Amino acid sequence: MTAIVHAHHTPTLSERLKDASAAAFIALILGIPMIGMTTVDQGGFLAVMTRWPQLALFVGLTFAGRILFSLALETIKRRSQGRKSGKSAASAAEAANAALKRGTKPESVIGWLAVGIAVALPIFFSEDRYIIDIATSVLIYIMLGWGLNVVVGLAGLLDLGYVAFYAVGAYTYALLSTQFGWGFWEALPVAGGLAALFGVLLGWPTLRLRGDYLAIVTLGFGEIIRLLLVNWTELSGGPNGITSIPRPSVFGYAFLPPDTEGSIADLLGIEFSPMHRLLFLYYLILLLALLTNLFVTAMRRLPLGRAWEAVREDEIACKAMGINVTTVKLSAFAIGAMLGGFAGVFFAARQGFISPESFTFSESAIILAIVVLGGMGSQLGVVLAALVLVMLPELGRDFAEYRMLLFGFAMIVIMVWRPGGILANRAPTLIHVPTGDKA
Amino acid sequence: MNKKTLLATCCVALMGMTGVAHADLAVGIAGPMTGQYASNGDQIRKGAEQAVADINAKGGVLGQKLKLEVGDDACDPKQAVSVANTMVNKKIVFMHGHWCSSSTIPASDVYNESQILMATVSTNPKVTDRGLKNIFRIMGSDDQQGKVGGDYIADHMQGKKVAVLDDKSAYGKGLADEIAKELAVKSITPVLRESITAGEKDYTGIISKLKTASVDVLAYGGYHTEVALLLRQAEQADLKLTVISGDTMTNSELVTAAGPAANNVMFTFAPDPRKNADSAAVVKEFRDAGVEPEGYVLYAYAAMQLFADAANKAGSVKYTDLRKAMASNTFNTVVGPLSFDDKGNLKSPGFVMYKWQDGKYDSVQ
Amino acid sequence: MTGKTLLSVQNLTMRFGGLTAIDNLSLNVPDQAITGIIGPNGAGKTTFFNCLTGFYKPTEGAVTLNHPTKGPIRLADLPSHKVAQTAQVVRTFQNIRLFAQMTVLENLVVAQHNALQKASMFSIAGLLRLPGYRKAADEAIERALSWLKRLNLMDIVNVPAGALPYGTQRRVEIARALCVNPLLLCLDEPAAGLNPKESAELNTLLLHLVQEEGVSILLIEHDMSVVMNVSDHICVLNYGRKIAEGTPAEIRVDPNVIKAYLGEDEDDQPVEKAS
Amino acid sequence: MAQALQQLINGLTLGSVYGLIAIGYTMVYGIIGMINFAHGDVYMVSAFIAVTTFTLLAALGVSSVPLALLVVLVVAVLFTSAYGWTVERTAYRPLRNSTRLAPLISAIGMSIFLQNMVQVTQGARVKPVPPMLSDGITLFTSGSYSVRISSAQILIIVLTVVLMAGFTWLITRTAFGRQQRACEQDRLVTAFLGYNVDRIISLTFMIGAALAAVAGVMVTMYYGVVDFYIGFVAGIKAFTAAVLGGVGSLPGAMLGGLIIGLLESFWASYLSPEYKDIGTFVILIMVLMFRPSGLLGRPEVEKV
Repeated sequence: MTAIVHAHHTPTLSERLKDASAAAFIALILGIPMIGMTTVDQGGFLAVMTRWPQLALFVGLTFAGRILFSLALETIKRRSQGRKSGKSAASAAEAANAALKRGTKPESVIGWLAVGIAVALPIFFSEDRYIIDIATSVLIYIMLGWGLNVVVGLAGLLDLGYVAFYAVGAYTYALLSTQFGWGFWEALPVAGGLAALFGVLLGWPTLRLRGDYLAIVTLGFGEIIRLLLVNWTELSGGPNGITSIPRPSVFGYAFLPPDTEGSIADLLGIEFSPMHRLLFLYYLILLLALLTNLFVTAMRRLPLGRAWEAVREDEIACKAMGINVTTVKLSAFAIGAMLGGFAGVFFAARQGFISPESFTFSESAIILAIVVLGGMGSQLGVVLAALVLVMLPELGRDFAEYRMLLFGFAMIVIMVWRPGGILANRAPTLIHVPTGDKA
Repeated sequence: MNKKTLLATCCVALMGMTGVAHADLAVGIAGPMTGQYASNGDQIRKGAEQAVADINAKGGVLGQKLKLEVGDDACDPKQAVSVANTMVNKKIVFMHGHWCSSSTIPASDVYNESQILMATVSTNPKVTDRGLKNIFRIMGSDDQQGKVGGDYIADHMQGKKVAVLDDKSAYGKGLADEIAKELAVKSITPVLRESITAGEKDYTGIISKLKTASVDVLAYGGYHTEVALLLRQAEQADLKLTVISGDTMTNSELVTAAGPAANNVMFTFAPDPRKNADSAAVVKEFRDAGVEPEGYVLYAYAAMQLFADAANKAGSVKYTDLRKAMASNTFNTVVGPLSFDDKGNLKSPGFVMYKWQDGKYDSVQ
Repeated sequence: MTGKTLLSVQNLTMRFGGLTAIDNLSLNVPDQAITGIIGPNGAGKTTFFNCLTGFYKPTEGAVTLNHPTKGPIRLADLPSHKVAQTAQVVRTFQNIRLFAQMTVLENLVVAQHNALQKASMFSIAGLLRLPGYRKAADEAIERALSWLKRLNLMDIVNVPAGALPYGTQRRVEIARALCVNPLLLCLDEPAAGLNPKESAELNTLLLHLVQEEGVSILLIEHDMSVVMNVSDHICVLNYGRKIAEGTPAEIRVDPNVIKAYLGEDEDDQPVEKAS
Repeated sequence: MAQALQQLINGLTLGSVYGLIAIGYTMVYGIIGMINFAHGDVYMVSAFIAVTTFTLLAALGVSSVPLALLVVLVVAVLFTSAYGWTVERTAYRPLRNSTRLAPLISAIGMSIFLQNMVQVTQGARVKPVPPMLSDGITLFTSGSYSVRISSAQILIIVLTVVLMAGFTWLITRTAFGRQQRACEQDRLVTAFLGYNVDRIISLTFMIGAALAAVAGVMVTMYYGVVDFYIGFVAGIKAFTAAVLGGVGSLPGAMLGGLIIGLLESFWASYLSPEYKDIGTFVILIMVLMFRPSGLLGRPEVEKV
């Protein structure tokens, strides 16, 4: 096969400058009303405040950035041209075999390493509430990411209302525990089941819709659930949420101050410390997250899991193979919803307080971003993305304001750069190793 | 491998951040520093900063300098809980906040657990009704506020048609319920009792309802943004409304947004502490610094004074000592003398009716 | 050839708004034989397949499959996945629809989904790794490998299907269709993109399938070397109508077919403008 | 009865605004087959531009309301078009031949980006502008209830009608309109015919943004309060309007907008002001389920 080499034009310096000037000009236009000017309240009336230096900085950065970007693009193009070769069965097979040799080894090594670090973390930071809190948050997002990954990453269904199932789980536990005195472990399966039921209820009529329509319907569903929670005050407490949700207990023993009935500190005869509960919560979510991971990984290797991926790849071909696409999608939706529900139960139990504000569209967007940025379908990618996205704002306090801004920016850049996500390489679920020379 | 290094770096960075030993005494404030109600948060911050500076200038508390930690909950209950956790981690010994009742209620559970004393201006009765021992309210509560509002309507607006509206927030609904309760006592039946969803822009539907019922007086529990929108849309629909509301209407953004219609807003608020003889020096100090000590500025100042006095009286900043001192003494502050009952409510709260007039509010009789 | 009719199409009509893609088509497809469907572009061949396999609901007419064990099945009443699952009518696509990111082996195992899903008891037996499921899974792999071996595709078993060259993808798609255990295999231009050697191999394979495996084949093809060499029976479509039917030898000399292919009157056809 | 008439007027006003935004969704969907999720936020940006310009004009001492409105409209349309252009150029064009989900996710990213950009640069607080055009005409009085249409409402409705007429002319009678429609039918053929498809798509985004800018200015003037979150809600509702009318159909977008506006108005005053948004979302789901091609749209045939 002959490789086709496109004649490649390298832009001259003046062309580059012209291009960068154009970009800077657009930056100026866009920047004038947003960066250049703002309005401030002067106690009864507004006044315009100008920020020309910031605008100049922004335009300058755009100019420089554009030049650097085009240079970088040039280098990447030149390099990839060297690698580009004809596509033939032999070369494809070679590439695949090479990939097999490299294998999934490094990924699984990193995975085990991550588990090790996660288990050992509290040993080093057993007195640091802050670290344990952050780590718990990261794990909640990882679990949500893994749940949504079933729907978006594996089955390829864009769900913009995932947070609804998270909310269903959280409110189910909150109501069952505060109204009927249910414990965490009794409520967990019920809440998961209820979330799955909601998934089926939403999915049944809507899953035959095309991808982007489905996205909008799920978004609408997410908003309906949130609006119901805001407005149905009798059930949900409205915008004020539900307070004093009991924390999870261990075999009926709770993490309560000493001399309270059922205090685990009394039972074990150790000194009470609020940290014990935090550590317990941390290990609980770690356990839930790991179980989620095991479950999803196992599902992927089963017929149903493979059908999810097949539906993502080509629905029409699936139908031609006799696969009932609706059932397959519905199962992905229900299982994703159930995992979201479990995460919701934990969230409610950990916070001790929930309100509709925790279940807005931006929460859905964050979970989606974790799945998409990590690489759709990649379990490790989710971990990576959750770590980065939750830790970023914590590392620099002043950064927090810009977190969502960077979020949006990263979503665009990563989509443009790698439409499949960062860790986009898919590990096969089946590998045939020939026995003997030619089997 | 990359990830491992990243993680290690993160861990080291975090250790560095939290490992700093606090030689100073950390005290916290929390409220909406950003978001819709940021100007109220700003008042709290200015008041507390000035108070801490003044206390430190006099040698601090028990020989230690105060260090102010500021938390931003944007009036969002979810953020309030995470702010509370952060504050606990910063080992604060006293918290002034939060501002919104819906933030204070969930956050107080966290402070209570970690045994941190709070002084709040949140007015919802539930704030102090839940049996928490660590919370003191340095302002009246909505039942008292609602009574003043209801009485005012009964006494000064006889024969007018009244509607009671709220925004479903803990504060808004609480206040509206209390006003309605007081109206019932005075055997006035509101022609309409409704809720709206805060954050929306189009309230023409509810305005239309008010108009159909020929409402003259709107008793509203909620925040200033919605009041501004309601007033504007009422004006466009040619409906003349007088709004009776609560302490949240002290925000001057109400005037910016509602324009001249803001002159129809009356609200209950604690007696203006700027008029106290005791506060003259502090008020002057604020004005010299270019800050008008309106709204919650002096309350934040008073909260810090309260803490300093209580710590000095107890001779310690330990929770149990501090609590005992606070519960059993009367403190002279810039908002007047403060003393608390068993629940942590102010013993002698007062509310006065105010009215906006051309960009300023003043008390009415 | 058994002489029996496997599939009978009666007065099939498919309209899209004002456009009639298939016009009153009647056709009998013999059992255990290869039936070629030819015709110029836009003659309605692929639409015919879509009506057959449940992707389109025909406007009028009936399509009946005489299943050897299940009796007559009306295909137009079935949703597309049931056509493959129950009636065992399996198709390939003109523009190749493989599961691009999945490996060739995975593609072939997915094709056996229904049997495997039953064996895994809706994933429960699968999650518990019960022996019954493991046996079924191993058998599915064996079956896939045996077809790959037959089609000489063993060296690309673990390659993602999307990374393969066009001609290879065609063969993988046929192998995948065979894994569904078809009674009637509908191939939409299987020789497109194949080189002459591959084309010849395809001929051998098709004949083998009919003679050894008892599969019947419905074949849309432009490559006359394939159609004329393997078909037992040919049906020619033009503008949605059947214009000729018969053995390859008969078709070769049919004046209607020659006219349609040389396109005597096609010059006058107005090119449809975007409206 | 009087109340119904009043709500009809209020609903028409609201519906006009939704319709103007919905056109942006429908045009973009027609031409590149994607949901421009960031469109609602482009509208929100325009509202902020309007607030700044209003404030600036007031500071410069422009007291004539019609003049101020005209200037604000022109400024907002110009700057907002630039935003529309940039959104397409940076977030969508590189993904034009990608999978269906990639541009949608990129669009969500753009929406988050714009929302937070405004939050960071303009602040999270609501921005008020002083009331203007709040006088009006009392149509008739029944009992104590006077049905009234304010000058702002008249302006919104009239301006929408004029814009719709102009826009219909643009699409049906001009060279650009023909190219635009050709592009909707078949992008490849249009390119073969020698038209610059990229330019046509860019212009489509700019026109959509310009109409959203008009809506943004009108809303700023009508409600007088603007915050960074208005784009999300208005965007969803306008999108619902576009779907209801039939995505790709311009009269459908307007019709859908009016229906949603009226529905919301009547729902708020007769059923419950709290659940009116749920009403909108339920309609959205119902329409997509039972009539995905909308009221005026053409049904789509699945290509196999």
